[in-house]
Amino acid sequence: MATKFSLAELMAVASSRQIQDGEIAFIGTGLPMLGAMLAKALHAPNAILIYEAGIVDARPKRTPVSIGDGCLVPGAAMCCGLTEALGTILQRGWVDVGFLGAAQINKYGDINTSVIGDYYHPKVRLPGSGGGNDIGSLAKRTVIMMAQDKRKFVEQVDYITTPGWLGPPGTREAAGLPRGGPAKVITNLGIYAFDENREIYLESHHPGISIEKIKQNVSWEIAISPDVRETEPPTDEELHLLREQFDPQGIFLGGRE
Amino acid sequence: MATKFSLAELMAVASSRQIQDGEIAFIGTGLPMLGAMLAKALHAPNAILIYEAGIVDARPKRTPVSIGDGCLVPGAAMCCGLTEALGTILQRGWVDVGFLGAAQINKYGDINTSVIGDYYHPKVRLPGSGGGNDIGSLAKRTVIMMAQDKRKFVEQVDYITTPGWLGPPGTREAAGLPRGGPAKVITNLGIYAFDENREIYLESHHPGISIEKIKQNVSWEIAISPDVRETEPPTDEELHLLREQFDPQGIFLGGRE
Amino acid sequence: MHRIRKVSSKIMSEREAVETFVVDGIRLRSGGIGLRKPFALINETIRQRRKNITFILSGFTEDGDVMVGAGVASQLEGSYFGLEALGLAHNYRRAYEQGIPLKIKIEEYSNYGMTARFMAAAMGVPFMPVKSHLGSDLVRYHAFREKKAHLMEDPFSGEKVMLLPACPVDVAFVHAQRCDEDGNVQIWGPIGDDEWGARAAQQVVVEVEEIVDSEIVRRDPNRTILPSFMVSAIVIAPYGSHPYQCQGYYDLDLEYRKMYAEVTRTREGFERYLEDWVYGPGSHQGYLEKLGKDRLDRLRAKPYMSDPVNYGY
Amino acid sequence: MHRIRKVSSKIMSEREAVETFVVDGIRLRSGGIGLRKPFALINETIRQRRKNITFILSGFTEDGDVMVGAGVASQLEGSYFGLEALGLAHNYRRAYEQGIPLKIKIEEYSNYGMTARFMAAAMGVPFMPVKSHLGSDLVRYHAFREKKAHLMEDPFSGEKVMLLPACPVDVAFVHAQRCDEDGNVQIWGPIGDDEWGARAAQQVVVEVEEIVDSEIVRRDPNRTILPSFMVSAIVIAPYGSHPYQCQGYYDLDLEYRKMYAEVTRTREGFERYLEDWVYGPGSHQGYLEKLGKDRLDRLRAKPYMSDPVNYGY
Repeated sequence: MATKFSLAELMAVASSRQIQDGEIAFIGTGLPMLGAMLAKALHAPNAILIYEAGIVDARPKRTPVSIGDGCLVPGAAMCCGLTEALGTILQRGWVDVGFLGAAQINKYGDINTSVIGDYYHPKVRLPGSGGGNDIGSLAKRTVIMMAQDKRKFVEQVDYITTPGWLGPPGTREAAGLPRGGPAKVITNLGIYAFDENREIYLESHHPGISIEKIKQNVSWEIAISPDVRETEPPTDEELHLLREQFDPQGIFLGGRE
Repeated sequence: MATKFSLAELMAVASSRQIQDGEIAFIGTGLPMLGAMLAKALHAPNAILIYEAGIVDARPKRTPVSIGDGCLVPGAAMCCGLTEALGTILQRGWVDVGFLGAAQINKYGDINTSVIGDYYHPKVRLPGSGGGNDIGSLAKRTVIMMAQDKRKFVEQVDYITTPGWLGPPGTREAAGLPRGGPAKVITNLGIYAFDENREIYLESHHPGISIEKIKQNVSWEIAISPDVRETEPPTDEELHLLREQFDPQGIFLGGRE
Repeated sequence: MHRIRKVSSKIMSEREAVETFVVDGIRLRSGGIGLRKPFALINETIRQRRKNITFILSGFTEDGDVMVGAGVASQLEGSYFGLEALGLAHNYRRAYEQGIPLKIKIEEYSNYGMTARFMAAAMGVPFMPVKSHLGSDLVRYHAFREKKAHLMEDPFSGEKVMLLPACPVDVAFVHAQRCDEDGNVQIWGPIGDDEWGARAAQQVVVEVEEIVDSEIVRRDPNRTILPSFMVSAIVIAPYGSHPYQCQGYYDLDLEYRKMYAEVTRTREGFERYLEDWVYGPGSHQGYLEKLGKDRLDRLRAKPYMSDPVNYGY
Repeated sequence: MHRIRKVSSKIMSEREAVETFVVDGIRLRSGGIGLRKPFALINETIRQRRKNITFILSGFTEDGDVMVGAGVASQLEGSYFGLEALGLAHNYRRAYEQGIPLKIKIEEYSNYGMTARFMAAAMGVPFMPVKSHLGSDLVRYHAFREKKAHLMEDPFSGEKVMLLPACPVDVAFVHAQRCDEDGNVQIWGPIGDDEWGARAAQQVVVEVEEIVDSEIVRRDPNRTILPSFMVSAIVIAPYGSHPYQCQGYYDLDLEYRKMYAEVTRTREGFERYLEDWVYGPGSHQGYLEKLGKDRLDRLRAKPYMSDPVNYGY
């Protein structure tokens, strides 16, 4: 159990643990895809993974590099389009958990993937919503995965691409969103959840990451759970599957530490 | 050319002549289906026939008994559903000519296929719209085919299932309908068109049917074209195709006269 | 890459499926337009003498007529109620005009109107805009829905547009060619509005010609119309659409349809029909036995095969 | 039962198709999500140095980036503008942040928002209701559309719903596996929103891996995505999606995509890329020759065949 692991591997494993058996999970590219495959191989064999391009319950034989990668199709239960995946599955309310990336996040879990700086004259123009706004609006709960620093955990995001809780209880509902909201945020430093005021707090810090370091990487006074603990490390089996089966080329996991 | 023919055969042939080469025609069951097949075999080889259940450019090898008959599928160019046929083809504005049946019609070509009598306590409950309301609302023009008598050609229909012109010029447009309107009415007695006031008038009477008889079978003073003529009879070739190829069992044409 | 997984089976008899999912008073959707009508499940629903069903479809034919005549459906939502080339639907007329066997109400839309309403429900939005219905009496008279439609001006262009409310469905019956054990359902030939109508439902009960190995389904995933998680129960019902067609499996039974149109002209004739063809046979299997092997064999589809396509990468 | 018919051919070279249908200033839709991107037509559009194009899609990757970098697209409507696993889109960033080669505007929706907008246009209605976009800045900031979205209360339930306007398209590019001579187009594998996006267009220019006998298409009519009358031009472009995949024909060329992501980091690198891979080869055929037979053979898809199904009755 003393196997070394990278933070990318830890994040992939942490995302896998967010999927319960039998759940329907909406998957984007990258670490959550690896996490989802891991979940299905281990503790959630009856989970059904939906890929945004319109692929249901895929059985890929290599690491998919996009949500529409043709390697997801042979052996899938259903192959359709965005209307089916985002409309009749996601918007209709079938999706238990969706995964999101973020460039900026605020304490209510609202996220920005569009611009850094002024919207019309930004410092950095980012990719935009993609399916993010839909997933954040319409999945029963979301898990946000992102790199963390002070400029990413901010009091006010420069642009709300995807709504989180939007404010205290009632705010999200008042906007007309039918369900959902962020449940967890997984970063390279720790794992966060949301309290009854729908504000983010630290639930666990990754092995080797101090709470002090986490505080330094949030631009407000981050709340800490009284039960804060260290993030459960990956098991050997998880690491083995990730490295040998799901991403042997290191496309998403990168080089080993 | 002196071959005898039935009024059903004459109506089928008349409907066939309403389809121009290269047009897209929206087809229901019955005589218009025979007429459309006839048109495609003779003067309109490039016409494309759309069957409401979602079948495009079928090549049936027997007489279809319904708009979703499986005999329409083998050899069709496309097989889909109502959303494609009624939404992306008809409502989108692709259909040049659509065919409609009617139990009652008024002088503006508004038709009733729902009830005879009071809506809530009718004398006769009829099948209702089916796709009729959609075709009458959304095809570029429609051809109405019906049996004619005084109780069917009425000043006021008991219920407007499918809008015709709805009133003088501007009325249909004011209702918000994007295009279309009735072009012809083909009955067992004659063929009718609509004038610049959008009112119906007699264009031709069928062979053997007097104008007097037609007047007796309209409940208002029907306008008569100054150029009124006898309806062109079917050719031998048309009758041959109808009888030998398209409806050899007489499912829609009935017994021979 | 995946471990074998086992889910509790959704496969059940038509009796068990109707007992479990069809309760009095629900909103139940029939299926198929012109073919693939779910008669095995409809006949079983009549046998179990359900009441006060709101029966829903765009194009009702014998499916709606028999449910009305048997006293199961007391409300209809749809757009067409007749026997196509075979004439008017007699039970439906008797019920609406004379209250025999009971008074029914009908909420009437067009075919596309119903399809649009299924689309809205299937996509989780409250309505769908359409450009038909405008100027007609379809939106002027209503039966049991408080608000049947809403005329509005498009906020972008000012043009008129009709909003039709989503059509909620408690249970949808679907007749399909095949599914796998998990309930991934495949259909070909005319789809009608089964894709949207089924996805609109809270529960889907599917009757299939056959259950095939999951690998067959997964070798052609573009044919899948419903993913397993949308399907609550699977009933194996070969010839379950009889007297209607199922593309690739059997043709329509025109003689049967003519017989139905004829005997239902009188209430007595219809009651005899119910005894002979619904109650009497006791099950779909009994119904097939009454039809007889020869008759079913004569209806069997001739081969007209598609070509394989390559899904490789 | 039918006479042979002959229509004037829609088959033309990519040069002729772009000359005929793509004029300066139009609203042009790209195609494919994750695969089947219409690069043969996109590269030709760049070669013909079109200007002021409003380029439209939900998920832009290299297709949007190269059109912006080449100065062809000055406006974008879409939801994602990046290179997926390969990082940010550099031309797009340079244009938006620094006005190199020109200042561009972006009207930003979500993926589903764009799909819903294509659906509305494809079905001839002025808008589509969605339950996303609510509470976000997507509807608060706009670029060049006067009215980007409309928040309303559902007249049936009172709940909030967002109306998104139909997305009009002058010309849609589609990359498909095959069509027949008439232009009945078949696609399998992920469909993205090509079905709706193409039907939204006034003109569809389709590039296909191959033209097949009409009988092959007509033996499997459920695979047809576009009927012939919606298709204006057919370009035969094997490997036309390179470096993206086409299910059943070839895999993605990850090395090429990595090369693109790398060289486009600088404007000079991108200009060299345009010279080497777009202008220089002169045509899609020239592009394929530059890639070389060995490289293309290595990408060729392995067989993973579907089974025939019976369409008989």
